[in-house]
Amino acid sequence: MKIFERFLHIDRRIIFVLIFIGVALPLIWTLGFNLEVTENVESVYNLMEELEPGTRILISFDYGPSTKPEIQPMAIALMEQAFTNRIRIIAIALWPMGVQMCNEAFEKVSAEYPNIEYGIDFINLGYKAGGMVTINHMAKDFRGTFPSDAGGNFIDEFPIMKGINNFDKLGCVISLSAGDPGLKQWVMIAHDTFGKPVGGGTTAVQAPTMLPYVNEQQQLVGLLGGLKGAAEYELLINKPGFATKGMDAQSVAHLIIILFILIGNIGYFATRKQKDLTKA
Amino acid sequence: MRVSFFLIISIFIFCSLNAQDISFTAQDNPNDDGGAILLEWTVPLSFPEMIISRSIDKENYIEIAAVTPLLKKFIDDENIEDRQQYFYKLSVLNIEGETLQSFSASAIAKAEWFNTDKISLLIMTILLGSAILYFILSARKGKRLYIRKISGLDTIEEAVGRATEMGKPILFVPGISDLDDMQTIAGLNILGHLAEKVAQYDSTIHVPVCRSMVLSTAKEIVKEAYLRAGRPDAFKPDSVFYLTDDQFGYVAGVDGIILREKPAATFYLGAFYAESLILAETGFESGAIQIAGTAMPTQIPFFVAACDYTLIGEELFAASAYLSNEPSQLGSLKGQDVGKAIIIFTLLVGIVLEIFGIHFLKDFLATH
Amino acid sequence: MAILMDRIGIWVGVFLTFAIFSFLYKDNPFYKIAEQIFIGISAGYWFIYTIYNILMPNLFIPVTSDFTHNFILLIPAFLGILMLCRLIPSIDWVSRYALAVVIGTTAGLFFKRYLQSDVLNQLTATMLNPFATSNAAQIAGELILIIGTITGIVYFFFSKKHEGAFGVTARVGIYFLMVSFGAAFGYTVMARISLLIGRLNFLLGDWLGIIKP
Amino acid sequence: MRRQIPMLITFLVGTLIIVSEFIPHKPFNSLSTSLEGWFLIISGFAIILGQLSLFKVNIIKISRKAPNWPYFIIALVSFSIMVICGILWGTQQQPGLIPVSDKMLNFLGYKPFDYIFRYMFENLSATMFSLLAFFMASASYRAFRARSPESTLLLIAAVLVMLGRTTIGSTLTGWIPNSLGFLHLPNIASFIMKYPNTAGQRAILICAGLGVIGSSLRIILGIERSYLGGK
Repeated sequence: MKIFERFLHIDRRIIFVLIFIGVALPLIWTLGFNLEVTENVESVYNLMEELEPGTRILISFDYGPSTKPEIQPMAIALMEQAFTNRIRIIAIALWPMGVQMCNEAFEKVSAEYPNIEYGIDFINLGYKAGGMVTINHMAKDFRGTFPSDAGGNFIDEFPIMKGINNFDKLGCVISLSAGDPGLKQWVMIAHDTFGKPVGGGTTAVQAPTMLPYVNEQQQLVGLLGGLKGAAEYELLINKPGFATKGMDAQSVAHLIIILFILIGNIGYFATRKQKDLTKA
Repeated sequence: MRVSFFLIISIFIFCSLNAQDISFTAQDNPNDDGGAILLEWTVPLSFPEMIISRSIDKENYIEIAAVTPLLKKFIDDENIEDRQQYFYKLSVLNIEGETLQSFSASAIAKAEWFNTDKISLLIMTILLGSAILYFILSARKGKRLYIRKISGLDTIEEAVGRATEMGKPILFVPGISDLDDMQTIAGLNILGHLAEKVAQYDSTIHVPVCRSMVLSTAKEIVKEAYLRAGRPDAFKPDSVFYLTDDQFGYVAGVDGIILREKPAATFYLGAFYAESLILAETGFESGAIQIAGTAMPTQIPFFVAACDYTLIGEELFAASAYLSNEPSQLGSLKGQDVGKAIIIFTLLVGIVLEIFGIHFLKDFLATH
Repeated sequence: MAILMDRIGIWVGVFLTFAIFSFLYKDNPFYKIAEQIFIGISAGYWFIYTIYNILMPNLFIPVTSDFTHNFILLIPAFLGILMLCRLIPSIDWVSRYALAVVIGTTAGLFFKRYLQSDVLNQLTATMLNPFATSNAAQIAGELILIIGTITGIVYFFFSKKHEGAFGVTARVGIYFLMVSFGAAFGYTVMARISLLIGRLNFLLGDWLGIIKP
Repeated sequence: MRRQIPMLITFLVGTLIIVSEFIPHKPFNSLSTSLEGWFLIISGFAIILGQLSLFKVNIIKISRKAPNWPYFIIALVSFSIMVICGILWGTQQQPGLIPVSDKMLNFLGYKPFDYIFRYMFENLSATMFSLLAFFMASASYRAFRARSPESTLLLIAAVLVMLGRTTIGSTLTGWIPNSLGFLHLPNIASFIMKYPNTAGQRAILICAGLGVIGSSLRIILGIERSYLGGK
């Protein structure tokens, strides 16, 4: 019975080391498990595919470096898809760090698309505070919320901004979000008030709470949830990247954690039975 | 070769113009504050390109946008004056950019006094608003409103009793948000009740906080509780203390307290973020009775799995109303319950109607 | 030169990464230093971006370049300065005027948006005819969705004792809540592991060059 | 004066915002639109307030020699460096007071502000949150026990989702024939997410939504005043 007692008291540092190794090794030697695309991810992909070339979409970067590993791959994949299909991107940020995240994604993607021009196919309008209230404001007076781009140049100077006074002329709205303000606020304003299709990606923490919005009213068209969502999207656009590479490590780490949950519970039940017996 | 190709295409398009239903309409953009005209068209998808132009005198047309058949509509909101008639022309171009045919329409923009899309929202606003207000007012007039006992609250007395027996302290963590979060306020309301029990049993309580505003309020609440218990002399001002504003710094501090003091019971009531699992784990390891409550949906799982009792979501507010007995909180809760009853009833009716293929109720409520 | 500075930057990043990881062993001065640098840089970043992306384009530039059309913006500017008065304890109450505008706007908008999106639209999204398809899994699923939503709401009903048939309904409701908490738990595990994958990608890729970053 | 006027402002502003939803006609919609624009500017000042009070609190801690006070100097210094770099040379898109020389750009690769952000801040921030992966693992092992029917259900759902939402799920159950496709772990996980999870989350969403409606109403009508603070 001593072994079960020991099951209950494994030093946490052992778990820390195992998790570290369990994530590191599959990054070095990939195992190549296969990946299946789920419905919610495909919906976002189809939303983007069905847009006509030249359509302008709004992508909101509502995250920062703390959740970059989960969301940046989505941003890169979406940008690649947009530029391949000649969809034009108006980027904004409701988190101040989102401006930099957007810059980094654009730097990475635009290197492969030399004919993409800032101000015509892409613009970064920078950060605005105020969350839901500000979204509501830009839906009624876009130029009032964004008189200039992130560098302080007036938006009238850029062809991509021609005629954008509200959300009417946008093909859809995509929010890449790690919390509040983020996707929930976009659903509430852009779709539920102004009727624009809204798609998005969130961290896996947020994903379960966002799922009630994915329904037949399409409050949310589709949802990329965490690294798995990003990996599925990479598969759809046929450009495996960071997310795909991370999936093996993710699987191994999950297995380790499940194993420890099992060990903990076996120890718990075995020792509890023991205690019950001694009591009797 | 090319010329003849274009010729064939042009003839084809021209024929299809006459052969199919083509419409182009202009009207005031509905339910807005004026300044916009809605243009709609149905044309064959084979049309390569179309131009919309606008005029106020039917003669000098200015091009305003290039559109495609798939777009189906366009809202013109550039420099539109209300009560002025505007004339629009939709010109179909061939691949070489020559106009094949054009359609005209005209409209006047105006502002509306009521947004007809929002009738269902208005009805719900009135229904719920008046239910909540009615119960707040009747609670204020002294009407007793019944709130069911929240099961986790029974353990407060038990936990304090156990702590006294063991001679160990009680730990209360009010979350990491400031006073502008209703969850913090609900947590502090429960703290008042808990501190009163602690004073009665002559036990000790530690309340580490991470916001200066919370510090002063929590101190005040604990002091008052000791006063209510008739033992103001036993109140120790440093039982409520500030650690740090930083999330992880705060957690490290609270962890240290749990490991050093080995409290008999720990209470986590308020707004929690990622630190919830670290706190719950440390408390679990130390063997304390753990009672938690938060409305953060992402953090509830950790508390449920590691704590003895968890107040889930709205239960936290209900517990606060139950203990504080404040009419506005009780009345609001009761009004919200009426809202829940209305929703369950409407939902059941709606499902039955849907099964019988009647979509009226759903369509009426679903407009936006 | 830029390559050298890139290497130096990566080494600094590695040092900071390990300084924070050292917290796993126990709290120590390296962690505390890294933590304070983090707090300081973060605050500085917010400060600069708020000025460059909000106060300059939406306030200073419109007011200074075209005063006659934008003088109305002096009202929010005044309210904003009242907000800053919180820093001076003797007159911190004036910040309540600004706070009142902020709270009033938020409360008004929250009222109508939560009613629309989280109450009305969730209600209509559950108005389903589960028997519309012939797919057994979907029928079962939609029935579960309807029962789960209703019993879940019943669990949060506070003005009636949980006993009898009502109690059983609430009991079923809590089981549904538990399944969704379990799902949320699984997703959170996934999220946190992903962040560690990101870190190891930096250490093994950018720093050590063992894998392609 | 100190409480009544703010309460009146909250009432007027909140009512205007709600009414403008139903009456788009002038002046309601235009007034609420300008109010939302003002909100952005006031929020900007509120952020500045947050950073300045952090500065103030740290200075107080240092001057009173609070425990660990030398560390707070580090926070102040990094804050100041970031602000000075931002004002002098600007950020990636935004020019600062002094034009950035090519020499500096060639040397650093970025402007100083962006250099600090990319190499220091990104690593700090990402590592801070990746710590949670370790805590998550150890908490799962040490604290998550199937003690009651509720927590058992929670654990089973969690394990199924953890298996189903990674590649391991499809590998483990890939051998099951298609006729029993619903037993594939990814399908089980999808089913849990789509139906029971959505049901539970939706119940929470509706009840929490009603809670927000109740508290907004109380705030607008001046019944709930805790946001005004004491005094």
